[in-house]
Amino acid sequence: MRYLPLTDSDRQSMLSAIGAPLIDDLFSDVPADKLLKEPVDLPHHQAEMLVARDMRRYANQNLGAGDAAFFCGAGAYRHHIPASVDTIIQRGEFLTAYTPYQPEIAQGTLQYLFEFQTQVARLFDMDVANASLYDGSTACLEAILMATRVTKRSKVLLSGGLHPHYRDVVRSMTRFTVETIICNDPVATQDAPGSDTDWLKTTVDEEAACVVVQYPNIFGHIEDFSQLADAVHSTGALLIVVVTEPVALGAIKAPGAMGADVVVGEGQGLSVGLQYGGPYLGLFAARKKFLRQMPGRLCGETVDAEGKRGFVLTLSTREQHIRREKATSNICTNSGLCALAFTAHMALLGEAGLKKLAHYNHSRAVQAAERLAAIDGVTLLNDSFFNEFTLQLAGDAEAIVEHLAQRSILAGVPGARIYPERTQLKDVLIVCVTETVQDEDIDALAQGLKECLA
Amino acid sequence: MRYLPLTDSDRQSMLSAIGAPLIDDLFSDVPADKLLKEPVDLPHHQAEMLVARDMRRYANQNLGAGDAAFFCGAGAYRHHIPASVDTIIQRGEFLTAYTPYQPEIAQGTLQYLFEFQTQVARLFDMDVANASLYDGSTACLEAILMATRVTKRSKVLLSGGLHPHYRDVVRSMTRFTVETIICNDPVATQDAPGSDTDWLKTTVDEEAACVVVQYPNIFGHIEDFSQLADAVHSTGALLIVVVTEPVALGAIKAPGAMGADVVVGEGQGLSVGLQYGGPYLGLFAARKKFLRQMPGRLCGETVDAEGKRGFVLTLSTREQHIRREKATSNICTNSGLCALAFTAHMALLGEAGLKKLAHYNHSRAVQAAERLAAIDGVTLLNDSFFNEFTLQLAGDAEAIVEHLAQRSILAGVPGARIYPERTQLKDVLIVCVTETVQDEDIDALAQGLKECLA
Amino acid sequence: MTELSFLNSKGRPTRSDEGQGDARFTTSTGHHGLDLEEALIFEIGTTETTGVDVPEVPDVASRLGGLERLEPIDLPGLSEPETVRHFTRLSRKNYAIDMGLFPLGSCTMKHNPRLNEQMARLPGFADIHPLQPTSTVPGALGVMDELAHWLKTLTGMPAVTLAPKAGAHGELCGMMAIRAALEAKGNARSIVLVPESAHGTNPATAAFLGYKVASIPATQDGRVDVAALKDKLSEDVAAVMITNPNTCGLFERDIVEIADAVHAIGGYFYCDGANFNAIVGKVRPGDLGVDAMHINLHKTFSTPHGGGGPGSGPVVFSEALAPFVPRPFVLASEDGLELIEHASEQEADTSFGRMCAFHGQMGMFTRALTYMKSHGADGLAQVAEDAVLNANYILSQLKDDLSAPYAGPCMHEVLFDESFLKGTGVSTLDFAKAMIDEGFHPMTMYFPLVVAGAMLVEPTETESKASLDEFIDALRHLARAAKAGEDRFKGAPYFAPMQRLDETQAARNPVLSYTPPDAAQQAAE
Amino acid sequence: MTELSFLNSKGRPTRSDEGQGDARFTTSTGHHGLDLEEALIFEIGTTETTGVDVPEVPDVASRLGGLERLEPIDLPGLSEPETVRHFTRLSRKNYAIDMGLFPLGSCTMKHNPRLNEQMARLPGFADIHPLQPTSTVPGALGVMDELAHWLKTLTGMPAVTLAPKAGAHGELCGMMAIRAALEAKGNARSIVLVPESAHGTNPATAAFLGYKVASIPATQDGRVDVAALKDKLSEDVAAVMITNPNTCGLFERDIVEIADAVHAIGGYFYCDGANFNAIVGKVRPGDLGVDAMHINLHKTFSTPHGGGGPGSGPVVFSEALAPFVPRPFVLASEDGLELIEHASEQEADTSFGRMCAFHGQMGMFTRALTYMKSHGADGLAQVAEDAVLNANYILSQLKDDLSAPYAGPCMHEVLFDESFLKGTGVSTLDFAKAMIDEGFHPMTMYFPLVVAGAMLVEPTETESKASLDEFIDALRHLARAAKAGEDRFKGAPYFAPMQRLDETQAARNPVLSYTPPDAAQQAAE
Ligand SMILES: Cc1ncc(COP(=O)(O)O)c(C=O)c1O
Ligand SMILES: Cc1ncc(COP(=O)(O)O)c(C=O)c1O
Repeated sequence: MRYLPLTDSDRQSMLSAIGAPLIDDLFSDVPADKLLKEPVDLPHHQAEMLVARDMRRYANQNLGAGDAAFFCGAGAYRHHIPASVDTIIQRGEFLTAYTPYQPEIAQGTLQYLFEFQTQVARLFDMDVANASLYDGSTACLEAILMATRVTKRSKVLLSGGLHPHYRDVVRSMTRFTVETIICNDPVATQDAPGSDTDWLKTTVDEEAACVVVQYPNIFGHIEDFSQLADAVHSTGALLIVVVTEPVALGAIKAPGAMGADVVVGEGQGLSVGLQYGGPYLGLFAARKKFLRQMPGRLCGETVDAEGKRGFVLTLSTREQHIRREKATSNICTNSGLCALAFTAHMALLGEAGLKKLAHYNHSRAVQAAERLAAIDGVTLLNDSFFNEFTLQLAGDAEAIVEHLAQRSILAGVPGARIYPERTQLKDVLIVCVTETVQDEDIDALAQGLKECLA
Repeated sequence: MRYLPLTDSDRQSMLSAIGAPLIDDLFSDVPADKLLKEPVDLPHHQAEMLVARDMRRYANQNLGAGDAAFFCGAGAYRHHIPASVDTIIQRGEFLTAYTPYQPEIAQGTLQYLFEFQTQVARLFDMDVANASLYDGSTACLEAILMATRVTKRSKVLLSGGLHPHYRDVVRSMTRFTVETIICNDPVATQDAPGSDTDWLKTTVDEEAACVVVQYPNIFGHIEDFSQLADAVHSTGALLIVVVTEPVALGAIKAPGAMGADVVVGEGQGLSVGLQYGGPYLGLFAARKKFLRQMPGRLCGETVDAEGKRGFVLTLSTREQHIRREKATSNICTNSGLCALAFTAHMALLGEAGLKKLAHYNHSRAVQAAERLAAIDGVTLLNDSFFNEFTLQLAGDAEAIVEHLAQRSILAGVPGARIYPERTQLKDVLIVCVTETVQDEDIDALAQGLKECLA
Repeated sequence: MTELSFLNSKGRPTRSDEGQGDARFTTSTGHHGLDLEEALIFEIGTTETTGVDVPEVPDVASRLGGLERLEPIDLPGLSEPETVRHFTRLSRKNYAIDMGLFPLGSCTMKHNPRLNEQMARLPGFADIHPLQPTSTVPGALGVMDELAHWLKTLTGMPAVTLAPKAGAHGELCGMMAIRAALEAKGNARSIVLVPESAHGTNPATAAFLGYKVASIPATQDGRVDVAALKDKLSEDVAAVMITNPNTCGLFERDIVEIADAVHAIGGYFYCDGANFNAIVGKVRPGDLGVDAMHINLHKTFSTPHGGGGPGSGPVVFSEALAPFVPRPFVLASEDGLELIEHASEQEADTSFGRMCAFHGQMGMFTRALTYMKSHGADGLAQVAEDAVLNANYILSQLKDDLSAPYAGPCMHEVLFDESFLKGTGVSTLDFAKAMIDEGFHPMTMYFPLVVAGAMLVEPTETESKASLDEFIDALRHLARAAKAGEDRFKGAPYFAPMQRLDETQAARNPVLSYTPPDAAQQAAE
Repeated sequence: MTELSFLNSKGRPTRSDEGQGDARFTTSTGHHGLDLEEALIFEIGTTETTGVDVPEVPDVASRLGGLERLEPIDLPGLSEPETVRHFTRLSRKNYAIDMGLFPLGSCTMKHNPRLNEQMARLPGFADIHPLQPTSTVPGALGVMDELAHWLKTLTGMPAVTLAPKAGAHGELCGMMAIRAALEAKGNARSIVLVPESAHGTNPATAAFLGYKVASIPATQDGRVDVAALKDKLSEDVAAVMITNPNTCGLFERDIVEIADAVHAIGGYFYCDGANFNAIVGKVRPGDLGVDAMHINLHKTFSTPHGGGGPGSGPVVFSEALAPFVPRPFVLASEDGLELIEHASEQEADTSFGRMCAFHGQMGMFTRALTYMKSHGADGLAQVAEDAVLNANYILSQLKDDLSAPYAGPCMHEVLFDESFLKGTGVSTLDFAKAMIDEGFHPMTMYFPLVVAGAMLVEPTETESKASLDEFIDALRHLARAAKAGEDRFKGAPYFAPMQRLDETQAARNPVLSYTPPDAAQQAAE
């Protein structure tokens, strides 16, 4: 076996050095009747070439975004990730390192984590960011749990614009521990501006630990929530803002500037791509006063014995390996490599690149939205949006999406896919237009919709 | 531009530090009328994503071997190259280093070159190997030129089994400097065993600098040339053996063991794959007595000022940068990275792996040959072969290959492709079967040939 | 700042002539040959620089609703050459498996095959969207289904979820299912029993779900004290969480008895499967009475998690817990594979719900499946055997120079304690740091908590005998040096890119993001 | 061997307490933190070990004609983990562009964009066979044709061949065409004129073709002495080979006059285009009277050539030489692109023939074209401007501390000589080695031959101003240290993985492949 360095004669000589006649003597603590006598019923080892063939066969069955006109978003965004980013994360010293528990020989990891935290904090306009969580949804959950710890309250209000999967994660994972989760109904139109916000403003009260909004929201709407923040703060609750598409923040106001207390997000779009949903990158940032209640690892600056600047994991007394059942979270392994990809991509973009990328996304989305809205049977439901908008179709959106997929047009995410229980969202389609969308893709989608709705 | 770190303000401040008002002041030595006033007529810079799209479009127009039933060889062999080999050559410290002229900070490169030389020498059973040349054909040319220098003779005999492209390279590149190049006719059948060898034996004389044979030869035949070696040596000439498929040497006798003086070869099959012909890897090994007449770089062992073992480029007095017009060759840049891939792959294989791989290739080729030879209208022309054999078809081989290619069967190399001038080779097909060929591929070829010949 | 000569032109300190012995003179750059210093992005980049070319922005009326971000973000950029160099230089300050033995107990730092990386990057895996029609991704469902089959077969368990994103997330998943099962029976109960040797995630997970954690002591021979455990069992105990092989590197001999006892009071047996590498292909947890167990694909199945992640923590379940698995999951039906994302309207919904935004760590599934297929059933058993053999070999060679609290045989990792250092003045930490000088990553230190100054050594099966011998020699040499009173421990490491870092300062005055020197100064004033 | 304590358990020497100052104690492994020693494959592998799984060999009657290789080959193998580690460790002993400034004059060590690597690895490029039907590879011909178009447009030349495998091979190609053209006119002539500043490949190439080389001196200002050149021109001169910009980093002001003079005697002007990076997009060699010029794709167009290759050396030709281009080449006809591999039976065959087995360095074509499209016409001109700007900036900042034999402006590289070291006892070599300690790769030394102790510095356009400033500071510091008599040059480098190597011993007693110690001993006896 190519991954096993021991030869049979090594094994023999090692066994005799140990004084064990047989390898199974080393398994003597296993109840004899439980030790398998022969390999389990699975295929035996295979040449690299043949394994690759098997796996390629699977891969070839899937319609990759690069082979389609591609408009899916709704929590996972397809951006072009520079080739050098992948090169960087494949450096063996990064790829095959562990959590930087030995800072003298882990400054590479530690420094990029420090850079990552700085980038995230600046992007969100927050004081401190952690070194990553699993994904946006679990970051959202952790933010809520932190709010319940900080406020010692047990009621949570969720905006109807929050990604329904995030909503579900929050509901599922708090069902045994948080008293009340109230979620507003999703509204795809922006006709009644602020109705969700108004509901949140009027519903928030002294029992609420936090209010959670998404920005841009699941339908692509963007709304100023400065006033909401005031209302929330006046009750002593925290305002948590979820950002599933951080590229937006190159174009629109930072959540921190509008009064958010905690900002969480999903960083996959800028780091590791689509990958059918994972691994992704949970972003978590907060005001400094919540520092000691934050979940996850933190990397901090210090000096070594010679006075040279260096970095270490710090404030670990919040964490499970020190605090055990009193920890702020049970998280251990996080998304380190994805954070590296994010850091490298953000370094490549810089402020100038990020802003241009964001504005390019927006302009392309506007072009596409106008083009599509002009089709008979298509109504644009957004007043404002970044790179994602929602269309009302004169027909079942899921069926249309399925139909167009057969023509290699991945038209977007139909309401029914994420809101199967809401028949009023059956005909809506959430369409995302990033920089990867070409004119010919928009043409194909417009043509396809036209035909489906004719 | 993403690859240019200078900002406009950097440029301004540097110009003023230099004291040049305008950038074109630095081009003042260029005749004013020759300095272009505007960019040449080519497209302007493009986003990475768009460049990738352009290049992918080209790539997608080609039928990759992985998407076909693939049987081409004739000087370029498709072997499975382990994923780790490519990882290794993409290490920035290897990929973006230069020729190891500063040994204190180039031991990584130097040590692998030393390992490479050792592997090549052992594989060929020769005393010394150099640090690579461009490809097998130029290695063959260099060997012949070395033979003329060593023997001070100017007549060269080429076997009819030598790859015709190698023959052409030798003919073209020696036309102004070597008096006589005699090349035997190619014979695809092995009916008259040794007829080519007999011709070489009888033709070699005291004027000949060298005799060049290929092993296995272009038609896949393998022949013992120990007796030829004796005959050649008795005239004072050198026997040069060309190996285009080094995997064979895991199964068949080493050229060195049969009396070769110089062994050259093509290493692409074990290192960098097909790549439509380049970059490839020229292998060059010889008996020690020719060391100071060898072309190309040599890496040698030494010690540093502390007595620690290390490696350096050595015997450079043979080379152009020291010896200029008296150099043994004009080569400078060689195939360093390809040599690294070869070294890493050979380290992975080891003797056990190489032998098994070679025997696997051979057995699969035998299976395929027998299967194909059973088809009406197909005759196997080889008695012995390694992983490549020649079929006589009852029809125009090039037309059949072209026809099968439309069905994604790359059936092999037809005689006419490499011997357009030889009508007697119009109906032969050179078929190569490596470990990458699956049963279903052989089925497809057998079926295809059957249909074409029906 | 009195000694300006130690600062280079950028104000970065260079190595002093004192301190580390290697500086016979001061370099002006602060670099030393191939040891290159590297400043922060925020110190070398500018907000005008970019390493990305974006096409010209079409001129259309903005629809940002008046929310344009006008304030500077203060995110400096680098050109591509600078970026590659920045991260290459940083990487060179890391130790990694690719460089040498990484004997971090409990972490299974094995070789990460590069084929897995290639496969995960095939566009058919890497470039598909979690919400594109499932009809367009049969291959993705196929991978998930085949991976599930391998995991179920290897563990002998009837059900599995792939959703959890790491081991701790898997624990959460397993314990959620347990709590859901108990609630379905009408009583969630309130206590979870956890051995004192357990990993911190176990008690943290139990607490996350609102359970009280009761600790179970270890016996003299490093196992769960079964009598003490039975003592604590009651109708209020929801579950026991036991790691097997445990964190002392030992197989819990009484595991079946424990499982039976827990089941007898109506509780569940959660097994922490972080150490599955020791028994994969040799023992099936399903045969031991386990109700739920997470598997760290990033340990046993070699998916890389550089710098702390990502992981992937599928959980296998017994029949009793299977109805409670989270969504989404892949269901094999007559029409092929189906992805179940939502509660069905027809059937009763027993799933405890959703754990993460999408379907789990697909990128890790492709890698792990590639790895499994490479090894096969035979190779995986060999993995376990070699892992165990390597650990026992180390134990046999070092038990006289170091001190092993528990007699062998051990499983895939071997535990030493600090008693061999008694009287030397050298601590476990010092000893570990001295290993860095010898070219090794230290072992896990001070964990598990059941022995004093624990040193938990897990070589994994991907080390050669030569590599183990070098490691053994070095540790033996260090142990003797410590006993001989050699002065190379307190200040260790001496040869690393940095000397020991001041962790107290880091925690006391947390600096968690970059502040430019003048801003920092202003803040201090 | 008296001092056995300096040998580790493998008999490899560890660093001594004397020697380099950094060893305050001896490590037992010979490793020092992240500086890891690594033995040869032949010392760590075994012939039974393999890192490759080959399927079982089917049992068929062998047809090897009785030529089975029965003797051991003696090729040790390594498992995959050991292989990855071996080469990772080795790589870490290298300096590279990815790590820092690599100012190797004449070598154009610029950033190698990783997009190029990705593109070259697309199966549609990487996995196609040179002899599969051309009807199945239109995209490959398309790349070759588009690359040819870019090269012709950038150089203003009507023809190009892509066949040559490196710069020197390109020279051979160009000179073959020249000789073929002359022979076609009936007289091959016998002399080629080459300036004394020329790269060694120039005279070596001329000699390869049987020409006598006559050297032309340089003027005081570092250019070809036109008068001397004209003196040497005769009907027996086949060609002049001139590098422009030349190897002193200067543009040959009289280039048109030289071309005219050569043409006037019926000779040809071969231009060595290794330094095309200085003028790409700014000047077209075709406007200067060039007849043939090679272009190093591995320099100007950024294809990586780690450790010394591979390169790629397309040659552009004037109308006069175009008929003689080697085969194969791509021809655009009405039916699309055609690959011409053989002499046509219809037309007269003027091509000088074939230079290599297949069609040239396809893997480099995809990379170079990717790079060209990335930069575009505008970006390439900016490349030249920034390359020239960077070199002149270095000249302006260092001319007072170092000594520049020729006044600026220079082109893309700047030449210093040893005169600033006069009386210091420090040689160009010492100075260069001291740069290693400061974290830089040395510049090209002792080339060109026209100045004493040459130091040829080529920063390339992919260095930032900050990087240049650090370099300038370091060189200034070193120059002052040398003048101040500081003792850090003769033994330099001190901080590299190795101290200076004994090149004399290497050449006197060449050991060019591994011999096991006992075999070596036997041989010595
Ligand atoms: C015994 C044990 N349990 C649980 C975990 C947690 O796994 P993860 O880090 O993947 O969340 C670990 C990992 O460190 C572990 O060693
Ligand atoms: C001026 C000059 N000419 C020719 C060459 C030869 O090019 P190559 O090394 O690609 O053969 C070089 C490369 O070092 C060079 O610098």
